Parts: sequence; C-alpha cells; structure tokens
Amino acid sequence: MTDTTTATGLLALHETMSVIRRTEKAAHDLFMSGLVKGTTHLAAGHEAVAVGARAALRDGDYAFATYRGHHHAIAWGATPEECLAELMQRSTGLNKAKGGSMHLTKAESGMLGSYAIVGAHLPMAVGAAWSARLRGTEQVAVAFFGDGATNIGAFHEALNLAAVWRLPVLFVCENNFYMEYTPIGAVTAAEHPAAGRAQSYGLPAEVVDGNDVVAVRDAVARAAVRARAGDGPTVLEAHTYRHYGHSRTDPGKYRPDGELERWLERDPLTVSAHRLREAGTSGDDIAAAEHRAAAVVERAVANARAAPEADLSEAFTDVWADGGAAWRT
Amino acid sequence: MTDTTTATGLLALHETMSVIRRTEKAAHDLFMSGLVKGTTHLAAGHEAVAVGARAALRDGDYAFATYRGHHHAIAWGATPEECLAELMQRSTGLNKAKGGSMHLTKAESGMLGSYAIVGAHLPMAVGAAWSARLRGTEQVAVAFFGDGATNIGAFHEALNLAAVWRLPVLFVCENNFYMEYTPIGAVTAAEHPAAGRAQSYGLPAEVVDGNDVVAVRDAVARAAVRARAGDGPTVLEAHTYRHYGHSRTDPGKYRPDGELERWLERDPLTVSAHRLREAGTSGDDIAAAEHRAAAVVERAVANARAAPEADLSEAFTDVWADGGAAWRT
Amino acid sequence: MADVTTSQDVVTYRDSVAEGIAREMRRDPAVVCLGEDIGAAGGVFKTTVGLFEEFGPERVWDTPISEQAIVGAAMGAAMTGMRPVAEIMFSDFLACCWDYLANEIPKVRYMTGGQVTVPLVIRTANGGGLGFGAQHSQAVENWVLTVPGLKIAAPSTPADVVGLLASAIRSDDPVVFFEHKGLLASKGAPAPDGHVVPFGEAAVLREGDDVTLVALASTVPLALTAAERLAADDSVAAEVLDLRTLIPLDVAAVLRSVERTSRLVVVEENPYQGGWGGTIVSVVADEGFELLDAPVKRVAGANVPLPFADALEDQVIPTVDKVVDAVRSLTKY
Amino acid sequence: MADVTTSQDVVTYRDSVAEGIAREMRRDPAVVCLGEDIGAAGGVFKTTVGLFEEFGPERVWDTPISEQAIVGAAMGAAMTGMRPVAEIMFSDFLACCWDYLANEIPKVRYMTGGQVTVPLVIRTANGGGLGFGAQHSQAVENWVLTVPGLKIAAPSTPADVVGLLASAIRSDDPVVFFEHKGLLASKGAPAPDGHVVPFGEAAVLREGDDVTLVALASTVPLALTAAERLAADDSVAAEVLDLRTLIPLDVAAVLRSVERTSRLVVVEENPYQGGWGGTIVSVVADEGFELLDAPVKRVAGANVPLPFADALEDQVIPTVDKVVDAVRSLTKY
Ligand SMILES: Cc1ncc(C[n+]2csc(CCOP(=O)(O)OP(=O)(O)O)c2C)c(N)n1
Ligand SMILES: Cc1ncc(C[n+]2csc(CCOP(=O)(O)OP(=O)(O)O)c2C)c(N)n1
Ligand SMILES: [Mg+2]
Ligand SMILES: [Mg+2]
Repeated sequence: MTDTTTATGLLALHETMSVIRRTEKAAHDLFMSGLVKGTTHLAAGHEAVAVGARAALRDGDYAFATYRGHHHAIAWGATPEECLAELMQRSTGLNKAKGGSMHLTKAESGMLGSYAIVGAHLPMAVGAAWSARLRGTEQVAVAFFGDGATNIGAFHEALNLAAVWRLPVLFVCENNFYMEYTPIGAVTAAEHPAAGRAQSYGLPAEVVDGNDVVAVRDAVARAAVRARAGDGPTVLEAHTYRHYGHSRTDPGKYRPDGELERWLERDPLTVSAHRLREAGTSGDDIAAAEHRAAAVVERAVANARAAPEADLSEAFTDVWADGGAAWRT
Repeated sequence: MTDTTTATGLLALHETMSVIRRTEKAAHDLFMSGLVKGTTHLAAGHEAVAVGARAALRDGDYAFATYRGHHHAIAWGATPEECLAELMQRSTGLNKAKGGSMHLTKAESGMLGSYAIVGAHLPMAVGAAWSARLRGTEQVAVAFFGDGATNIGAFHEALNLAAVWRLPVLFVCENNFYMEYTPIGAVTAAEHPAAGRAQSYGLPAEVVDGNDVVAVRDAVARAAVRARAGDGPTVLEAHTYRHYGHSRTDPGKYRPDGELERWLERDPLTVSAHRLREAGTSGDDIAAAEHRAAAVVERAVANARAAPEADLSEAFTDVWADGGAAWRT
Repeated sequence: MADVTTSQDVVTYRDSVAEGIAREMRRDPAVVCLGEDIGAAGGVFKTTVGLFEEFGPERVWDTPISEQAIVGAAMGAAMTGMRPVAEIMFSDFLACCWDYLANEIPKVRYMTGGQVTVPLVIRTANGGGLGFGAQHSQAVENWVLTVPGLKIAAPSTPADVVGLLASAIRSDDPVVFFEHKGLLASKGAPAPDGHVVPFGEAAVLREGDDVTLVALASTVPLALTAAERLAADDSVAAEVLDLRTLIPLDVAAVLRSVERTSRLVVVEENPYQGGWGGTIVSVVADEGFELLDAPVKRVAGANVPLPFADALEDQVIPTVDKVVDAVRSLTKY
Repeated sequence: MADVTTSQDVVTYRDSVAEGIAREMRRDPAVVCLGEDIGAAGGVFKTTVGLFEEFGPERVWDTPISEQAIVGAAMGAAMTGMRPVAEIMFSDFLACCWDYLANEIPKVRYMTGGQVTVPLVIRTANGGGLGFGAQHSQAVENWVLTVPGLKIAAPSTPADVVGLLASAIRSDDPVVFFEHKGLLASKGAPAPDGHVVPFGEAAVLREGDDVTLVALASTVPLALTAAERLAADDSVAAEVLDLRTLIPLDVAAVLRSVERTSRLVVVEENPYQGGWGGTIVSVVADEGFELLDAPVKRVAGANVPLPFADALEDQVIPTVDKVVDAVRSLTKY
C-alpha cells in the first residue's frame, strides 16, 4: 500500500477524492438528463471521510455504508465505470443493475454493501468484527453512517453489543448536520449526535474535521490500532457537508443562506490541495492528478453509456446461493 | 389523596406494599397448585418502586408497565381479586381472562397496560405525555421498565424523542440486576444501565434506593415537578431485587450464594416498617395493617377461586372498537 | 400507471393526501400529525404540503429517524384522547417498527378486555415501479394482513384517498393507510365536500360477465387497462373490482361478481408467496367453489426481491400484459 | 398435542434441538450460537442445554436484549465466513428485528448481484397452546412467508428437528427455523447418526384416498389424530402431509396427493387472514383445479389476537374437532 503520510501518498488520496467528486458530478448530470433512474444520494463534499478512512485501514478490513455510499464504493476499489453503469441500469453495473445507487457493493475488496434502511448496517458491522475475532484475524470493520442514524434503535443496540464484546469495529458518523431536510439539531438531544452518545457505552470518541482527509485518516488509524489491539470499538464523528441536496433533485432550500458557501470554502479538495502545497507538491502535479481523475470519469461515462442494458434474465437469479430463485417444487 | 409524608400516610403505603407482597405469594402458590396457568413474573421485592411512585403522582397521570407488573396494577388501583381472577382465567379477571399475568391493565385509573415485549411501552409513555401536552393538561406519564430493557432500541428512541420534545414523562428503571438469568452487567456497557445513559439525551438522572418507598416517592415527586413545569423527562434508576426467580418455576440458581439473603435484609417491607417505627407508628398499628392486607388477599383468593371460568364468547369480542371481530363482509 | 384522464381529472393523488388530512384536521382538533420531514418540508413525497402552514407546529410534528418512537408515541397518544396520523416514509420501513404493528397496536384493546381504544392512522408510501430498488419499492400490504386487529386501506384514486382518509382518521380502530408511490402523480376527479368512503366496500369500476379482476391500489389501473384491451382484442368482458380496503375485506362483492363471471383473476403487487390474493382465493375456493368454471389465477409480484433496473422491475411486478395473458389462459376454459 | 408414543420414542423434541445444533457445531467450527440466556442457562426453553459446556464461550454467546443487534450481527458474521445460529426467544419477537428478516438478510445477495451469501439460521420458539397470551403465542411462519429470500423450516418430530437443523445450518441461504413451543415436550424416535432431512420434501405421514390434510409443526399431530378419528368414526381415509418446510414449498407433493383424494383441507395455526394456507390453496386452485371435487377448506387460527385463558385459546386455534368438522363438511360432496 501507498504510504499516505508522504506527499506522494497524499496526492494519491487527493486524486481518489477528485475521482469521487467527478463521479458524483457525472451522476448528477446523468440523472438530470434522464440516464440515471430511481434516486441518487450524492456524496460530493464527503470525500475526505471515505478516502481518509480507507487510507488508514488494511486490505481485508470491512466497510458497511449507507445509500449515500458512492464515495465509499470508490474508496474501496469500485471503478467509476462500474458505479455509473449500475446507476444507468447497465448489465456491466457493479451490482448487475439489481441494486442501484443506494446499494453499491464491492465485496471482493471488503466493501460489504450500502444499505438504505437508516442504521441497519451498524449491527452488521458489529457482526463482521465479531467474525474477525472468532476467526482470529486482525481485521476491523467500519460502519459509516449519517448523523440522522444516531437516533434509531439499531444504533444503540449495535454500540452496546460491540462495547460489551469489545469488538474491533469503528463507528464513523458522517455528520453533515441534516437528516433529509431537517437540521439534525432539531431532532437530536445531543450536541454531538454520535460522539456525544459514546460514553453511554463506555466507548472512546473523537470529533474530527471530516473535510480534512489527513485528520480523518489519522483518527481512523488511531481507532484501528485500538481495535486490533483488542481494546474495542471507537466512535468517530466527522463533520462534513453535502454539496448537493439530500437526494435526486432536492435543491436544499431549507439551508440557511450562505451555509453552503461557507462549507465550500472548506471543500475537502481545497483542504487537501492546500495540504499538498504545504507538503511541497507542485501545482502542476496537483493539476495532473486532477486531469487523470477527469479522464477516468469521462471514460467511465462513455463506457457506461455504451454498455448493454441490464440482462432481463437477471431478474430471476441470485436469490439463493445456488444462483436461482426457486421457491417451490 | 392521603398525605404520604405523614406517619399515617406512610402506613397506608406499607399496607399497599403488604397487599402486593401477599398477592404475589398467592399467585406463586396458585401457580404451583396448577390454578394459575401460563406464566407469571412476580414482583415481590419490587413493591416500593410501584407504591412509592404512585404515591408521588396524581390521579389522571399515566403508567405503563412490563409483564412484571402486578405491583403496578395494584398500586394503581386494581384489586388483588381482579388480578388473581385474571391469572386464574376467570370471567371476573381484570382483563376478562384475555390478557393474563403479563398484561394487567387498569385503564380507568390511568394504568394503561403491562407489555410483554421488552421496551415496547417506553415510546407509548412518551406518546401519552405528548398527548397531555397537546391537550394542555398537567398530566405526566411514567414508564416502568427493567434493567434489561435499557439495551433495546426502543429505549433509545423513546428517550431521545421525549428529550427533544421536552415531554412530561418519567423513565423509571427497576434495576434488579438481572435480565432473565443473565446478570445485567454481563451484557450492558454501562454501570448504571438507565441512569448512565441519561446524559446521551441531556436528561437529568438519579439512582435511588428502590427498596425504600420514601426514597422512591421523593425522587419521583421531584421528577414530576420538573415534568409538570415543562422541564422535560427524568431518568430514575431504582435499585431493587426480585425475591422469586424470573418467571414461573425459575428457582434462580444462577444467583450467587447469599445474594438473595443480603437483599432480603433490605426487604422493602422491612425498610418501611423501620421507617414507620422511626416516625412513631406502633408495632400494633403495623401489625393491624398487615392483617388487613392479609384479609384482603385471602378474600381475593377465595373469591377468584369461586368465580366462573372465562366466558367462551369473549374470544371473539374486543378486537375492534365496536366490540366485535368481523374482518370481512 | 396513469389512468385515462378526463377534463374532470383536475387533482393529483398526491395533493389529495394532504387535502384529506387537512379536512379532518379542520374538523377535529384531536387530529395531529407526526413523521420525518413532514412539517415545513411538506414530506418527502410532498403529501403533507400545506399542513404545517395551516395548522402549525403543535399539530404537525417533525420527528427524528425513530420509527419505533413515532409509531409507539402515536399509540400512546391514541390511547389518551388524541387521533394521531403517523407517517412512515416508505412502507418498507414498517419493518423498523413492526413490533408496534404486529404486537402492540392491534392487540392492546383485545388483551386488556376492551379497556382501551387506539384510534390512529399510520400512513405510508407503498409499492414499486419507480426504480427505488429492493428496500424502497415493496408492496407490503400483505405484511399487515397477517395481523388481526389492523384495518388496511389502499386507495387507487384521488377521491378515494380523501374519502378513505376520512374514514381512517374517524375510525376508532387503528388503520394502516397505504399511499401508492406509483399513483402519486396520477390525476382524477376531486373529492366532493364531506366525502367519506366507508371501509369494507369494494368499488365495481367496470362491469363484465366473463371474468372478475380483483385489484387494489396500483393494480387497479393495470386491471382497467387490461380489461379495455381484452374487450377490444378478445371481446372478453372483464369486471374490475377495486377492493379499496383489505380489512375489512369485501369478499361478498367478490363472490357476487364471480357468481356472474365464474372466473377469477386476482391482481396484486405483493409477492405471490404470502400475498393477499391467497386469502381471497381461499374464501372463493371454499364458499364460491361451485361458482367457478375455471382455475383461479393470481397475477402477483414474483417471489424475488425487487431489482433496481426498470426493465428488471417490469419482469417481476404485475403488468398489463401479464393480466391479459392470465385472463386469456382462463377464457380458453 | 402429544402424538401416540411407542417404546422407540425416547427423545424429546426439546432435547433434539440442542442435539441438532451440537452435531453441526462438532462438524463445522464456523458454526456459532448467539442469543439471550442461551449460554450457561441453557436457554429459556432449555433448547440449548449443554452447548455452552461442550463448546465454551467462544462458540455460544449470551447477548443483551437487543434483537436487532443479535440478528444484524449474525448477518454480518454470516457474510464474513461464519455460520451463525441466532436465537430469537419467542417468534413474536421477530417483530423487534423484522427489518433484518424483511429487508436486509433476504435481499442483500440479490441486490448486490450475488456478491455475498448469508448462511445463517434464526431459530425461534413459535406458536400457542400454552396460555402465554397475545404477545408470546403467535404462529408467525406466515410473516416470514411474505418475504422472498428466506427459507422456512418448522419440524413436527424430534428426528425432523435434527435432520432439518442439519440442512438449515449447512445451507448457504438464510433459514428461519421454527421450533414449536407446544411440541417441545413431545417425544419421538431419535435421529440416526448423520441424519439430514432435505428442505422442500413433504413427508406423507399417513396414506389415504379420501381427503388430503396438509399440516405443519403443531398441526401435524392434530391432523394425525383427526385422521384416526375420521377412520374410526366415519370410515374416511385421510392422507396426512407434513410440509416440514414452507420455503421451498413442496406443492408437487400436495398436488400429487390431491390428484388421488380430490379433496383438500389445510390445517395451519397462523391466522386465516394472510396465513400460509392461502398460498397452498392458490396453487391448487390454479394448477390443481381439475383435480378438485369439493371446496377447499382451511382450518386456521381465528382472525383475533390470542387470548390468555386456555379455554379461550382453544376457541381460536385449530383443534382436532375443527379438523374433523371441516373434513366432514367436504365428504358430504
Ligand atoms: C429507517 C429509515 N427511516 C427513514 C429513512 C428515509 N431516509 C433516508 S435518508 C434519511 C436521512 C438520513 O440522514 P443521515 O443519517 O444524517 O444521513 P445523510 O443522508 O445526511 O447522509 C432518511 C430519513 C430510511 N431510509 N430509513
Ligand atoms: C424484545 C424482547 N426480547 C426478549 C424478551 C424475553 N424476556 C422477557 S423478560 C426478559 C428479561 C428482562 O429483564 P429486565 O428488563 O431486567 O426486567 P426484569 O424481568 O428483570 O424485571 C426477557 C429477555 C421479551 N419479552 N421481549
Ligand atoms: Mg446527515
Ligand atoms: Mg431486571
């Protein structure tokens, strides 16, 4: 793995974030032009959480994400082409066009799914961590979830069980300050929806700048060390912001004037570009990385557009492990 | 209402506790002799929580209890006879023999049910408190629940919603240190399963001696004042112990030697008798109260035994508000 | 899924939801709404638009993402004098508060020997056809049918939305009210003032002597379109019944129709296994056995999760073609 | 509910549960158990007795009262190389983790395009007859039937408990395994070594030409007793089928039997509305229509919550008398 603490390593993270940003932009545009169907929940603005966390973890570790999960899929190795093909209902889609935007999954690299029922995947991550412990591996599992997810029962049950069993699991909240259209503060009895609940389970917690890929990476690295050492779970609350609305065509009108603009000043790509320049990376090198990212996403869009539609027979496969869907004799 | 801060008032509480204790003993004996069917979860040992809490509240307030709820039903005005008749499947049963031990309910006096799915009634109590606020009354609602209930999702959702809406609801945990056969500490990531979680919701909490009816009454009274003043919910954790096993014929063998004996030294009836003597009540007066309680329960047993079996037609009533059970034309 | 529209068809199904709730809130101050993003935002499906403005924050409450607390609180409020209307955003999420639907709300009246009533409505957006994938597209009215003690409404037209909401909110019994996502944009005649559609009365939307099509919500326009095609192409006269409510279930209307047609096709969106059509077929195969001249068919969802891609989704949910094919297989008899 | 026992009937259904799990745990180190009070306490129904002693705390895990975490963790573990066997104490409590059964476990393989498998078993004590009241007595196998993607087993004998558990735990698909509370104390022949009962194969427990009785779990002994009474009192020869699994569903066996008997009575404990019998009847009323000489009957639970008192419970759950009456009403045809 790349050493992401060097300038070169950091540039790689920046490039991945740029790939994600451009993929989200492409998804948005394709949605507007009717080529992406159903719904999307874009993660533009959240890139540093996904890329920073992945950088701190090892191959073999597990990730569980939400319907807002494109960034995690890509950070864990899904290609923009696979992702966009999925959104465009192509047979080459990451999930064979059977999942869609909300369920991007790259199981072969440990990204075990995106789940669209808020909070449901937290216990799953606990189970993956339990499994690692049972199998005697050093794997850790991470659950990424939103601020809104901290008010659902599964959150509570997952954190308690993980704490009692001291499992190697990381709870990473992407606090973007809104559930759908309602500010999280209006419906949450804790200033820090995730970190402020950790002490209920005797767990350490950290609030981290979710727009700074280095800060996220370092916090996740610390939590992973603890987890691998048998010291149990950690709660991380990464503050970030979504640049688009909640989903689809939501213009985000419920946001106060100027809020988006203030967050755009701390755009994760701006922050990492700044860090790169501080670390001595030249503007040209950064621009080159951006160009590579742009090229990848352009090719992805073209290839996904050109790919064949979903194969109709797929409707009746993959229910059972034998590949079929038979329910009767 | 009786002023329960006087010696006379306290004697009334003692007498009610004694009624509960004897009803539980009767239920146990009737179960052993096959006259009580299904299951029971006896509350002997928990009397002070029910009686102390009721004493601190007003007529018109609401209570929601668990399957271990005989003590609450009686504290809220159900007669031992109604309760035992229910357990014995008599048509005179509190719930017409349709509920059983786990569902004792005395709605006319605000005791809105005993619920047998752990934690489910906490949101209901929140809703009753919300209703009081919407109707502009000064009512409060209390949910009584076990230590084990603090690990289920509904607990988390209820406390958060109640806190956000600042509702007049009291969360009273009867911490008897066991779920069924497992010590609560083995499965809970907080020393105080209820009180230790309150700060997650910005709620005040108090740990109280659940075997001291006066301590419970005073703590609930404080919480009720807050609730009626619009200051929102309070979490109370009352430490207590069940004298019988978890349910039915459980002999409670998982308890360490001497544990029960230690708790019996602090039997709520012993504690209140001590308080009564300190307040100047004579041994004769206490004995007279005990005798009255014994007489009530003896009569209750006799009458319940003599009452007619459940009326078979009741199987098909009370599904709908019109009294019937029609599901089709 | 759009029906044939006429110049009378001026209101949408979507707007009729808010209209139906508003009418009841005006009538009865005990009616209050709660749910996620239903307030100033007007709901994710825009089915509560205007309520917050008209009735304010003491009647329209935004909640956290806490389905158990939403429905549990509605239950507690219903037991103590209110008539809450709780929104569960997508019907798939009923699974997150299923204990309340399965074990608490439908049973408390019975198990307390009639001591309490629970006059509440749980509204939810149901069904597929929009490409929302496996966890946001299910038709789950059959889940609710497994639970005695809940009434179930699932309107197919804007006027029925208003009329059935009136019955639902006025009902002293708990009601699960399914608003079909695929119908939200459809239009129809507006509900007259004071419109109330009683529960348990199926609507005969088209008469015919050759075959009975029993439908609900999204499958009503499907069945009607299939009936038109069968009339035009096959000279088959299909009678189309819209059940409108599953509980109470108007099996009398079904039996009356089958008495004339001798043939039955149930068109339902939920999966075949455990689908509500099985209950209808059971009653007909028992009480109506002698009326039948041909096998009974169910055009139902396939027994698979719902796939994302539109073309795949079409493979597994009922379509006009599938209904037409099913009827054709019977009329050969 | 006890069947006629013979000298061969030496093991209980209850003990067979622990035996069936233990056999698989010995075979495969990936099998682990989790649930409330299942460890040293041996389970509330004593169906896990001895497992903790034999396999220790790293294979048998006590959990908090957190049904979502139990089943969700089982899912995560199943996706990553383990074969968890999760206990949900009473099947009514499946409602507390229904999201996992309805939306997560059965769908994740499909919606990821086959990227993951979820080899887990959820065991649970199902059914009534013991006076546990409305929230602890339900037969809820029909809830699970509404969800494509879950296999469903519900054994009626000790040997089937062991044999079906073997298939369940070895299955790469998720299985919901219903252990009937009313059968726990019943006895039967022990399962031979290596006993495996494949899913999707109904057992013909009694042959007969006059009527087919389709049963499952608790209704199997009911149907057998009814068949004996019908033979003795009415000279009616009833064939009794034990479905053993609902998914896969052996409708072929049902159709084969009805081909001979021309009469069908389904005996099921779950409520009539939304009960699994509706799915069987649907298939038979379609594919087996021409085989039928009489109406199809379902003897099912009444559409009410379950009352506490034994005498009331008897009114609303299937009984031998009700089965006999249903058959008699058909043989008049
Ligand atoms: C159990 C459940 N309830 C409601 C929803 C609808 N819903 C989807 S996303 C969302 C907001 C989630 O907010 P948050 O957790 O902060 O994540 P974000 O979308 O901000 O990333 C809601 C309410 C859902 N998917 N699942
Ligand atoms: C959701 C749910 N899970 C499990 C059970 C089974 N059960 C009944 S009582 C009990 C223990 C509850 O412990 P606690 O909350 O401490 O109450 P206590 O019985 O000690 O009064 C359990 C696990 C249940 N009724 N509901
Ligand atoms: Mg958010
Ligand atoms: Mg306890």
